[in-house]
Amino acid sequence: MGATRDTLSVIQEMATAMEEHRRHLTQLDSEIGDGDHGNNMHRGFQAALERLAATNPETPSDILKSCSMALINKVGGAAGPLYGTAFLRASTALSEKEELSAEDVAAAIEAAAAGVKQRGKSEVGDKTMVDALEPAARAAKEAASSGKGVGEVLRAAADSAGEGAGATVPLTANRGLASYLGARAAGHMDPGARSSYLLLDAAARALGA
Amino acid sequence: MGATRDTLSVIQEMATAMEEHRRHLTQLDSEIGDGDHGNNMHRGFQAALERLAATNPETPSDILKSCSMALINKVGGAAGPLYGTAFLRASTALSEKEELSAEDVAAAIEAAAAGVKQRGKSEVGDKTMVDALEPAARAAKEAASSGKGVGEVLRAAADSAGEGAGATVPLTANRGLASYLGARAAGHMDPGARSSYLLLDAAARALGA
Amino acid sequence: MKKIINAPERVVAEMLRGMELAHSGLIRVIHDFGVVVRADAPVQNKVALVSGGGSGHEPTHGGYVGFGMLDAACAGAVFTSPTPEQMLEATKAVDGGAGVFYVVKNYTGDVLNFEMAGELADAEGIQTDYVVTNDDVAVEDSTFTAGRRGIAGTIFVHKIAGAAAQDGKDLAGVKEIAQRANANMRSMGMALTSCIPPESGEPIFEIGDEEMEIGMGIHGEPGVERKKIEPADQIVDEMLGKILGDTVNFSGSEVAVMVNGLGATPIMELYLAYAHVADVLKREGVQVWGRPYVGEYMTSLEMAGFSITLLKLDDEMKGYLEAPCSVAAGRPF
Amino acid sequence: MKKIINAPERVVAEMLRGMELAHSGLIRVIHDFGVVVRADAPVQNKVALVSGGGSGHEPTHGGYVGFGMLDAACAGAVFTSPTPEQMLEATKAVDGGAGVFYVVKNYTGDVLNFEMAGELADAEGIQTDYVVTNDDVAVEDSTFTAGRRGIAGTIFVHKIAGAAAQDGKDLAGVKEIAQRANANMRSMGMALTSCIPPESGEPIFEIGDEEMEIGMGIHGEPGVERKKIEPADQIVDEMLGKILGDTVNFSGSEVAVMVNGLGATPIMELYLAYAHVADVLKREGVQVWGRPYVGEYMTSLEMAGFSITLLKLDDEMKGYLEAPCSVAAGRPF
Ligand SMILES: Nc1ncnc2c1ncn2[C@@H]1O[C@H](COP(=O)(O)OP(=O)(O)O)[C@@H](O)[C@H]1O
Ligand SMILES: Nc1ncnc2c1ncn2[C@@H]1O[C@H](COP(=O)(O)OP(=O)(O)O)[C@@H](O)[C@H]1O
Ligand SMILES: [Mg+2]
Ligand SMILES: [Mg+2]
Ligand SMILES: [Mg+2]
Ligand SMILES: [Mg+2]
Repeated sequence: MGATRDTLSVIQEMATAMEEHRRHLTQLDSEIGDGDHGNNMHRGFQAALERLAATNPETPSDILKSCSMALINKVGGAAGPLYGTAFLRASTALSEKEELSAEDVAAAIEAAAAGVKQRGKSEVGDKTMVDALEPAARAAKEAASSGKGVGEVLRAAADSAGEGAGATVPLTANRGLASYLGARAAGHMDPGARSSYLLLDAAARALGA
Repeated sequence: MGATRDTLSVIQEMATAMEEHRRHLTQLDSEIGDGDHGNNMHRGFQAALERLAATNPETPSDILKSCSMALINKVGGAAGPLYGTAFLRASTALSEKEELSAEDVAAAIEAAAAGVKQRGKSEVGDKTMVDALEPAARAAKEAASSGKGVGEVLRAAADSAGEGAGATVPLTANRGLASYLGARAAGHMDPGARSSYLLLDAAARALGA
Repeated sequence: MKKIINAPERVVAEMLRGMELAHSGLIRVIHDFGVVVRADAPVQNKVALVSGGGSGHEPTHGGYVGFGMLDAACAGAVFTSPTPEQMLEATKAVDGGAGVFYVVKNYTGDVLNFEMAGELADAEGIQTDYVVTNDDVAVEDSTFTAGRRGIAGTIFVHKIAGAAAQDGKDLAGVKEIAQRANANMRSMGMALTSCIPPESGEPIFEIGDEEMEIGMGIHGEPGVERKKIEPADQIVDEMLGKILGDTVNFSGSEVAVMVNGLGATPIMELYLAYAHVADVLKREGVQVWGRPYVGEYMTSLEMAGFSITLLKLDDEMKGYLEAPCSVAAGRPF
Repeated sequence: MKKIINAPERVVAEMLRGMELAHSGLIRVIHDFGVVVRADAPVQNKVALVSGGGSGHEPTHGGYVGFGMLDAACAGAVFTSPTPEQMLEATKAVDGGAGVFYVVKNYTGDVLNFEMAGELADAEGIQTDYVVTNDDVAVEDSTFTAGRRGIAGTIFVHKIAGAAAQDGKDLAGVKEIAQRANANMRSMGMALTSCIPPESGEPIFEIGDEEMEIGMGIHGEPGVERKKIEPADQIVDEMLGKILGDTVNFSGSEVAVMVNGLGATPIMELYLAYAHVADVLKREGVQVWGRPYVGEYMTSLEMAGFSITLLKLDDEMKGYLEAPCSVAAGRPF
C-alpha cells in the first residue's frame, strides 16, 4: 500500500511540475523545435491523472502502465511515444511488485532510459531527453548499490538528469525536430532533457527527497 | 506661342508637384480611403508628360486634351475619370484659342469644376475635390472680372482651393471610398481636394504667381 | 515591408505573367493592357462577361476567367480601378457579336471607369451593359452615400451570370439575372490586421494588438466599429446579425454561403467560423444550399480577416451555380 | 495573438466540425478521435490510405480525404503528431480488407506514432504498411540526422498513391509507387514571418523587419540561412538551385511543379514567383507538366512564405496525378 500511495503521489507531483513549467518548456521548444513540448507534456499528465482516477490501479506497475497508456494515447509528437515507452518499460520492470526497494526504483529508471534510447534510436550527445535519462539511470544505480533509500535514489537520478540537461546547451542536435537546426541548435537547452529532469525532480520531491 | 509654352510649363510644374507630394497624398488617402491617390496622380502625370513629348500638341486646348487622355487612360481609380473630365472640359472651353486671357483661364477652371461635379454627382460639402475646385472657380471668375492677369487668376484660384481643401478636414464624406467611413472621416483632409489645390498652385507658380 | 516581389511597380505585370504561364490553354494575357482573357475568346454569339478592379484581391478577378464564368478581367494597379483603355481593350478582345456585359463592384472609380469604357465601346459599335454589385451591408445606404460597396458576393454574380451567358441568354437576360443575384445577396467583412500595398510599402491602417474592425472594406477602408477582439462565435453572430437583419429575408430559403478569407487567415479559422455560421443559420431557419464556399475568393493582399456572404437562391440561380466551369481559381485538390 | 477562434484548446475540434458541416456527403468526422474519414468508408477490397500530422497545415491533411486520395486523416493538436490511438481508430474505420497504407511525413513524432499504430493494427489483424516522405532538401541528410523533413510534396504522394489504390493496386503496389513518387520529388521552403500557434499564443520565432529565412520548416523549425530579404527572382533562384542541385536529375524530364503558399502569402506573390520558376525551369531544360499547382496546399497557419516542389514524372505517375478525385481542398471556382 505504501508504494502504491507513493507512486500515485509521484505522478501527481509530476503533473503539477508539468503544469508549472508548461510555458518554459514550450519556450525552450520554440528556440530549437516547434514550440509545443510544454503543452504536450501538460496534456499528457492531465490525461494520466484522469485515467488514474477512472481506473484506480492497485500496484506501482499498474499505475505506471496506466500513465504510459495516457501518454501514448494523448500526447502525440515525439514526446508521447518516447515517454510512453519510458513509463511502459518502468512498469514492466516493476511488475508484480507491491513494495519497492531502492534497487527496484533504480532498475525502473534504467529500463525507462533504455526504452527511450531504443525507440528514439538515440544516444547520449544527440541533444535529447536521453542526455538526461542515461546519466540519471547511472546515478540511480550507484546510489542504490551504495545503500541509499528510494527517495535518495530518485534525488540522485534527478540531480544527474539536471546536469545532463544542462550539458545539452552547447550541443548540436542530431535527433528530433531540433536536428534540422544544425549548428544553430547550440546554445539552447533541449526541452525534452529539461522535462526529464523536472519529472525526476518531482518524483524525488514527492518522496520528500 | 506664349500661351502654348505657358500651358506646357503648367503641366510640367503639376507633374513635379505630384512627384513631390506623392507620399503625402497617399498618406491622406490611407487615412480615409485606400492609400493610392498619390501613386495614381504621379502615374497619371508621368503618362501626361510622355504623351505630350510624343504627340507635341500645338495649342493650350490640345495640350489639355492630351493630358486628359493620359489621365483617363493611365490613372484608373476615381481620380482618373474625374481629373480626366476636368482637363477635357478645360480643353473644350479653350478650343481654337491660341492666346489666353484671364477670362479664358477662369472659364476653363469653371468648366473643369463643373465637369467633376457632373461626373462624380457631387456637391460642395461632400468632402471631395469639388470642395477645392468650386471655390477655386468662383475666385478665378472674380479675379478675372476685377481685371487681374492670368497668373493672378490662377493664384486666386489656388488660394481658394487651398482654403476649400482645408475646409474638408472636419467634414463627413458622402462620396468616394471615404464615404464608407461615415463620421470617422471627419478630422482628415480629403486627398483629392488636396491634389486639386496642389495642381492649381503648381499652375500659378508656373506663371510666376 | 516584406514581400516576395521584385519591384513594387512591376507586381501586377509579373503576376499576370505567372498566371498566364500557369494556365496556358485556359487564359491568355494582353500584357500591354493588363487584361486576362479566355484563351478561346471571342466566343461567337455568346454574351461576353468582363469584370475587373484593382489588383491585390486575387483570385479576383483574373482567377475567374474561363469557360462558364468571365471572358475577361482587367487588372488595375493594386487597389486602383483599371482604366477605360484597359476595359475597352478587354471588350474588343471578347466581343463575339452578342454584346459585352460588365460586372462592376460599387466603388466610384470602378463605376466611372466602366461607364466611360461603355461609352467608348458604344462608339466602336459594341453593345454593352453592366451591373453594379453592392452586397456589403457594413456601411448603410442612404441618399447621401455612394451606396454600399461590392465585395465577395460579386464572385457569385460572376458564376451565375457567366453560366447564364454560356447558356445562351442575351444581354438583357444576363443583366436581369446578374441584378437578381445582386439583389438577393448580402455580405459583411471584418479584419484583424492591415495589408501593405507594395507601392506605398506601408500598412493602410494601424490597428492595436488586441483590436479588430468590423465592416472593414477590402481596400482597408475603415469599417463600422473598431473594438477589442472577441471570440469567433460572437464575431460571426454580429456579422450574421447585420446580414440577416437587412432587407433580404433569408429565412425559409435555400442560400449559398461563402466564408471568404481575406488573405492571411488560416483555413483552420475559416472552417471554425463556418461551424458557427452553420449553427446560426440552422437556428434561423436558413437552409445552406449545396457545399458552402469556404476559402479565399476575394482577398485583400495579406490582410487577416474574413467575410460572410449569403445569397438567396431560386431554381435558375441554383442551376447556374452548379453549372460546370473551368477557371484558374478552381482546382481538383 | 489575434485569431478568429473561441478558445485555443478547442481550435482543432471546432475546425473539424466546420469541415464536416461544410463537406457532408464527402467526409465524416470521428469527433472523439479527431479523425476525418471518407463518407463512404470503408471501401471494400481497396487499399485504404491514411495520413495525418499536427494540425495547422490545412488543407493538409483533412482536405485531401475523399474519392481518389486519402481514406482518412488524423488531426493532431496544432503542430503535434497525432497519437497511435487516433491512427488506430482511423485504420479500423477505413480498412476494407485490403490493408491500410500510411503516408507519414518525416518527423520523429509522426514516424514513432505511426509505427506504434501499425503495431496496434497488426495486433487487431489489420495489415498495414507505410511510406515516410522526406522531400525537403533544406536540411542535409546524414547518418547523424533524423533525415530530411517531409513537406508539401507529400500532397503529390497523397494524390498518386490515392489514385493507385483507387485503381486497385495492392498494398505492396501502393507502397512501391508512393516510394517512387517520394524518391523523385524535392522541395524547399522559405519564410518571411512566423506563425502563432494558438495554444502558446506566441510567435515561434522572431525575425527582423527586413529578414527572411531560407529553408524554414513548416512548424517554424529554423532553416538554413537567415538573411536580408532579396528580390523574388533571386529567392527563387536560390531555392531552385538547391532543388535542382540535389540527387534527382530533373533536366530533360516532365515535372509536376508546386508553388505552395504557407498561409499569409498573397496569391499575387505566388504567381509572381511562379513566373520566374517557369523561366528557370525552361532554361534548365525541365519541362513543366500539365498545370502547375499554385496555391495553398500545405500551410503553416498564418506564416508568410512559400515552398517549391518538383516531382519528376513517369507515365504511371502522370496518369494518377490526372485521375479524378473529389476532396474538400478541391473547388470548382
Ligand atoms: N529520436 C529521439 N530520441 C530521443 N528523444 C527525442 C527524439 N526526438 C525527439 N526527442 C525528444 O523529444 C523532445 C521534443 O518533444 P515534443 O516537442 O513534445 O515533440 P515534437 O518534437 O514532436 O514537437 C525533444 O526535446 C527531445 O528531447
Ligand atoms: N464622386 C466623386 N466626386 C468627386 N470627387 C470624388 C468622388 N469620388 C472620389 N472623389 C475624389 O477622388 C479622390 C480619391 O482618388 P483616388 O484615391 O485616386 O481614387 P480611389 O478613390 O478610386 O482610390 C477623393 O479624395 C475625392 O476627392
Ligand atoms: Mg515540439
Ligand atoms: Mg484612393
Ligand atoms: Mg483606389
Ligand atoms: Mg510537435
